[in-house]
Amino acid sequence: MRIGVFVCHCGSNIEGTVDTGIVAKTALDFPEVVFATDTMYACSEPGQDGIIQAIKDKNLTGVVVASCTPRMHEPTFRRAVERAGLNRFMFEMANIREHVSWIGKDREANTNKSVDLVRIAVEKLRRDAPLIPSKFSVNKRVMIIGGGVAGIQAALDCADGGLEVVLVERDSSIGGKMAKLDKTFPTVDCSSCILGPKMVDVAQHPNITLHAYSEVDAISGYVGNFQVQVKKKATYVDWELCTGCGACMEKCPSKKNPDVFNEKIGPCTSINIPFPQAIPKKAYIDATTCRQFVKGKCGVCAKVCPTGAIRYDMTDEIVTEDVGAIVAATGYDLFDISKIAEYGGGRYPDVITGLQYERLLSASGPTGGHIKRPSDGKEPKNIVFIQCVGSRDKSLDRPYCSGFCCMYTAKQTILTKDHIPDSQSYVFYMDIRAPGKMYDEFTRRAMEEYGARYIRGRVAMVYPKGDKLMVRGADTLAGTQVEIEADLVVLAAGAEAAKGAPQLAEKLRISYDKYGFFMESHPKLKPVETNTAGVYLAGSCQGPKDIPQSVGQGSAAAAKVLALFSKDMLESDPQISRVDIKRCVGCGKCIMTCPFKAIKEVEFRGQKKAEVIETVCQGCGICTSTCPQGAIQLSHFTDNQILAEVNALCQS
Amino acid sequence: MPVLTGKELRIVGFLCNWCSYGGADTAGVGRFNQPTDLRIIRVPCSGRIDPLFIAKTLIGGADGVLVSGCHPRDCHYAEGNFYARRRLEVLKRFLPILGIDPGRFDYTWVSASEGQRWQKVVTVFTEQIHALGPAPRFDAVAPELLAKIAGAIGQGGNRVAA
Amino acid sequence: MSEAIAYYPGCSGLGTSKEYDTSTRAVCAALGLSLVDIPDWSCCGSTPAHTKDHTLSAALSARNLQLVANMGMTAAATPCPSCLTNLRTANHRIEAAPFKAKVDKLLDEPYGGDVNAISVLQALVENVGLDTIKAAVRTPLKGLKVACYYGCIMNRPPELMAFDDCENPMAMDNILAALGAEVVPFPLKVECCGASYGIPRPDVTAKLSGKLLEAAVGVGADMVAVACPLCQMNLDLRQSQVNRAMGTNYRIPVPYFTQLMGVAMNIADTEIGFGKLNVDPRPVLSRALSGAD
Amino acid sequence: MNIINLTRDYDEDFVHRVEEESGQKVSLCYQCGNCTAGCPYTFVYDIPVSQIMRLVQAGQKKTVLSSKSIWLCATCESCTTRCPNNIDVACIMDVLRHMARREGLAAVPQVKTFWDSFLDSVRAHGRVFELGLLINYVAKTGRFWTDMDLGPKILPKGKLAMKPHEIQGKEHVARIFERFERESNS
Amino acid sequence: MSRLEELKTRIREALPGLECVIGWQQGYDALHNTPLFMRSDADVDKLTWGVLNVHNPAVYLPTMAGKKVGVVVKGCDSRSVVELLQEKLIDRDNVVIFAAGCDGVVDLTKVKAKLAAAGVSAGNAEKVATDGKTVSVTAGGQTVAMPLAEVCADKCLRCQFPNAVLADVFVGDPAPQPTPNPTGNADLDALDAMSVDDRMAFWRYHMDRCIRCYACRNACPMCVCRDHCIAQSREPHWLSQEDSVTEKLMFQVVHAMHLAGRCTECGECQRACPMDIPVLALKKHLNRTIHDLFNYQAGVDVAAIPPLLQFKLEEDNIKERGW
Repeated sequence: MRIGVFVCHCGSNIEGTVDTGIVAKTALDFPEVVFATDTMYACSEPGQDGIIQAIKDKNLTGVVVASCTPRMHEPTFRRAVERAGLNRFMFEMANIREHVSWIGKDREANTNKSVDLVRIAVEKLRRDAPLIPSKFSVNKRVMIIGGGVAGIQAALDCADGGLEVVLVERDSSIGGKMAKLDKTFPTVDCSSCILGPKMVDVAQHPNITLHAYSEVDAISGYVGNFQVQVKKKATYVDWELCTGCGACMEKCPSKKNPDVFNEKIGPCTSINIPFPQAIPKKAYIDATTCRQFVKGKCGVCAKVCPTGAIRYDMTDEIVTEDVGAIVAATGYDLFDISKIAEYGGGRYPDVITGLQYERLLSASGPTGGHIKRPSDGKEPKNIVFIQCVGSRDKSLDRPYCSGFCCMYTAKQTILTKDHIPDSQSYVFYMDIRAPGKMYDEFTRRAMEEYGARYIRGRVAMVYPKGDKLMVRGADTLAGTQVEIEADLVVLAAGAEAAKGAPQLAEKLRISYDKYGFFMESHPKLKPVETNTAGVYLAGSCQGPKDIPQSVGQGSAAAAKVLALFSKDMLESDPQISRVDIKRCVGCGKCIMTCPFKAIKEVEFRGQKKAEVIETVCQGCGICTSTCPQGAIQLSHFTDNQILAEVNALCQS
Repeated sequence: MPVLTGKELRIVGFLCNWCSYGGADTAGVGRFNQPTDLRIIRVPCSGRIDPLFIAKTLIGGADGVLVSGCHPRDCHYAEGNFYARRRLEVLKRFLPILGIDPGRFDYTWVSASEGQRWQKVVTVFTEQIHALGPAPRFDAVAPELLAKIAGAIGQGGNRVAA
Repeated sequence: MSEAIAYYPGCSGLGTSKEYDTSTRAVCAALGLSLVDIPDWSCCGSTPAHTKDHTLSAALSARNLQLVANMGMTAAATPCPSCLTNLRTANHRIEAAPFKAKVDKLLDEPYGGDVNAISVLQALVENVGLDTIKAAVRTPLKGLKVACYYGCIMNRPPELMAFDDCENPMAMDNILAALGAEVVPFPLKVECCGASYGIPRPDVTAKLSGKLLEAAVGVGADMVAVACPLCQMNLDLRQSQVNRAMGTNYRIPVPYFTQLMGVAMNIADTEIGFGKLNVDPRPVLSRALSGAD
Repeated sequence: MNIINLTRDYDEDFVHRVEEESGQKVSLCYQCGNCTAGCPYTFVYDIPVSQIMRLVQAGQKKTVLSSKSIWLCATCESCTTRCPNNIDVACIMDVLRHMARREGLAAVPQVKTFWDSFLDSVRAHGRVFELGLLINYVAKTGRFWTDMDLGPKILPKGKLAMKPHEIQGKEHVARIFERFERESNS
Repeated sequence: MSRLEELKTRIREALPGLECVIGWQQGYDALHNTPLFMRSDADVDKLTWGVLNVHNPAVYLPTMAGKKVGVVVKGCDSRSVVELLQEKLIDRDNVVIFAAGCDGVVDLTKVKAKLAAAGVSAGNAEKVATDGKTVSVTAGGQTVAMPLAEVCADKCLRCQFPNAVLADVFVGDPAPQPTPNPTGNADLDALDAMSVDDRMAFWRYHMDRCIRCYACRNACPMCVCRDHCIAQSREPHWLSQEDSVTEKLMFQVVHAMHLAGRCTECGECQRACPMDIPVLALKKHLNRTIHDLFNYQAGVDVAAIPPLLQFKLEEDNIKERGW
């Protein structure tokens, strides 16, 4: 091998504390190094040209660049050596900036350390082999999991882009949390008026297949070629026949069930269409409350249904969908307010969540849009809003900010004043987080124009006194304890990962944080990608988000899918594990430990052997450190390469 | 020349690319000063780190080995650090029976955003290795010590330990 | 089924809360929970000790815990929440070896650290059980409306006390319900009564106890059941001070929950000791039990 | 109102000592005010507890240790129980009292006197002698009217012992106090 | 019928359906047994059972994978079979396990030391007799009686499984559960008692003596890499062929780490060592660690997942260091 070493000054970033000249000169003593130089900015156009020129002039077969972190410019330099005709994997970097020049000022020690880092890069490069990606075809269908506003947006954008879309929704209607909202901030426009048309578009779009009341059961395959098993839960209503007329709901004798769509502050029937704008507008039966199922007799709905759509014997059904990409848009759930016993949520009926309050405000809600408190139906006059209930609270293991509560609370104070002009809203807050466009102005308007009284401090306890709720809090700006006699207390319950999110993440083989939110590939530069190729994220499943952010992410994820599908064939990353079939004894330990199910057992001349599925392997190398005989080696990070680095450091 | 005599000790780090290597980068970007002894070998995942690499490094003459990966549950590859945690803990407990001070090896979790934590880890670990001093070497056991052990073993047959 | 547990009555049990002590002993005996006196126990130091120094406070508790260990027992029950807090805090703090060393330095005999301390309330709920209590009821307290007041430190902080819900404790409510009483939801179950400020700052105690009495009357309680000698003294003995300071005219009995258990279980009046309370519960009790209202 | 010069008046050692003696990290406090909101004694405090926490963060030793609040805290644990950052605020209040004692500060002297009288009683008898404690307190403070109104209510009940309950091991208890004094003076 | 006769009968019955049955026979003298591969009734006649059956016949099973074979096992040997089954290196349908209760086997090093102490040459032992408590060796016309407890293998002193944990054919009464004898752990106890520096000197001393013959590896029933052991390969190239203490020690570390969570402490590595190097101590130490960390013991449950091939999100016994 003929190796060239390029030591970058990075202006004075490196040269300031590393003698790059000495590093280059010393590198010439390393085995197979035939050329070494220092260079001002290796990543600049002249810098890259210099590398390309040297490859040609000196017949270099491998290149080491000592400069910044490979996490920054490895792709840049790989493209450069490729332009010079080398395989892009015949290249290594020594990180002498972030790991050397920027963390200490001792020039002698830094120079010395840089020499070592170049040495191990050279030793690794000497054992590099050209790697060539393989190509495979793509199934240009996409599955969106979750029919909230983020999923709806992703589905519509993909469908408009010409893709076949499969949308899977857990509930009987799409719409998600947004469908439950009355108005939206900071424009105070009607939530269902702006969401409704999008929902109808989903229903009518020729490219979209909607599986409502369905859940993802199992996922196999890899980018371009996933197989997803979708469980269509039994609705006990034949949706081909159901017209959504609602006759069954009128006659259903089981009327007192907690209405999940109304956040359990109103009743609903056992056979139900959750709300008038539901998509699909189809009825389903809740078998846990339906008399036909609980008592074994009733059958009223079957009698009244004009189309004869009721099917008490329906069972869950599994359908398999083949798709090339998946967008997870599973949203969030709310913190359980009863966990903060001092606020009395769950104990006192007039302590409710912000989302329950939305249902009280909504014209389609259980009170027809009149604010009536749950205990006695009276119109509340003094309403206390408490922020950060299950947010920014380490003691509850919820240290994060839920992001949107400040804004919706401001909105709710405004709506409260609109509904009940002689009402008074109080908001206990710690900080007001309103960094969006027109957001801060909106919160100011709540205070200045609508007279909401903001009190900076937390609430310690809420307790009933007569038919009032005593709210005892602090006004930290005044440095005092305060008490309010409230008629209704609205808690801004924090956002939590959706129930079942970790289980879905396991199926998708994507990471999730300790709270159950899905992990993006890079917090800044890859916000909707995951570390599993072909799986994308949109909306609050990644972390709490408001509507504009969720919609933006839905579109972003759709753009990623469209970009992925713009090619007919995909290239797989060749930095994957490979099995030396002679050495493999077929013990299957690699298969057991692979997190991606990327290794399968095959028969080779009557013997069991392991085989890597190229397109599934993500290149972690767990298999390589598991295999006792070293029969499976991760390309570009082989045992021999790491051993060479170890030996170089030990023997130097 | 690479290890500065009297100034530095030979400390080798194995860092996963996605979290800890990034954390070390973040520490650099933040100009968080660190001792210069550590040499970092980049691997894709802490799950890639065969504990034998660490044994090889320590037997080969390094004074300390530091492994760092993503925090549990944050692994880029979902599970690599969970396997690593078990294997590295087993190795750490194995070292003393070989005659290697277990303080010469540590493993930890540092995320890509935890530059300050990385600075602390490097500083504390380097101090710890300096406190232990240069590692004794198998190929340079003091003759007196060897004679003492050989004498003790010789008396009771080779298999009897002492 | 007879269970034995070491018994730490606390100093007030010999004086201002004698009736708590006698009723506790009688009720436990009747329920088969054998309370074994700790020979020569000493004061835990209560609040004054921990406000002076944590090592001193822990040493005063540790002496008693070691006495329990010397009895060959591993658990002690105390009726007094203040004693309980000190005993449990001592156990918690000596888990740190340097702190334990400092405590041992103060003691004649070092404390091994393996005696658990629980409240009599907890012992009744967990070691005896509601079913046994229910079965022992002879005179159900039917018609009696009781507000259960636990005091501030019976369940707080929850990590230390490790019993019941710290914001809405139910142990005493459940016992009184088992006795047949009507337990009214009392919102200020864990609010502080003014503690030991009755002597140095009677104004403070009057105000805080006043709030509690107001709330109890507000929810229609016939009486307030308590589990703490200091709470009892503040709400009962100092009721007149409250009335004077707040301009009120409360006259509501504040018995210990063990006294009410005694009534339901037909324990002798001498053991119940209603006569030792300031506001005698007996008139209210007989009115409620007779169904007249 | 005094202007605090945060560069010059920040007593780093004080912050450090509070953290060390309480085992709590005061920088965890983000000033939500929940402790003040729940504190039953806020109405008699000169400085609400959340501001005590703030002043500790700001290294304002003198203001904190000469406050009345630290002597009026009854350790009801409401603050500790509800702190969203799991800070043992009540323990910090305890530690501040310890420090104030060492500095010879007691902004509510009768509270300190009462507690001291209590401990004197324990030290003398091994257990608290309630009547003796009251008499001792009255003698020290001259507040002879203390609870005079309650005498007629309680004395006939036969609850208040006229003599202390001396325990056999009272010298053990006394030795705890003696050793404690020796240790804290060494 | 004695155990041995019953074993022979049952093996003869099964032999027609089997490629062979692996057991033991007398070797070049009365003291040394060797493995026996029974293919005919005449072979079966040679089978022995008793204190001299020191070998672990399970070591041969992976090489016969794919063929239907029988194997005669002691309790300890059976754990190796279980481990091989667990790792799917042999097929349950292809192995028939014959077993009987075991009273322990000798450690020939200890026997030879006893003979030497009695002034008897160990060469060409003429007769070995045992009654389960005493072993009497006749050599050079002299008979030396020695208590079995004093000459048995260390593993027998700490034996938990005198009877096979898995058997298709078990003959005779199960052997009684022995009481663990702490001297069976003397090797590890002694190492534990040493300083870290002394341990380094200890291994240095022994590695100086190691002749790198790989007998330890070849005797190990779990060393299934065989020709592909990373000690001798170029790809990957873990060890050089240099005869240095560090390379030799590194090999022992490789062997031990590759056995972590798999080693059943059959002791074959140490028994096979011509230099009497106490290499088993390393594996015992690892087993203790594995047990402490994961409450796991290899070779008792075919369905178990080895601890290093699985994990828990929150480990029970791994406390990470706070930085």
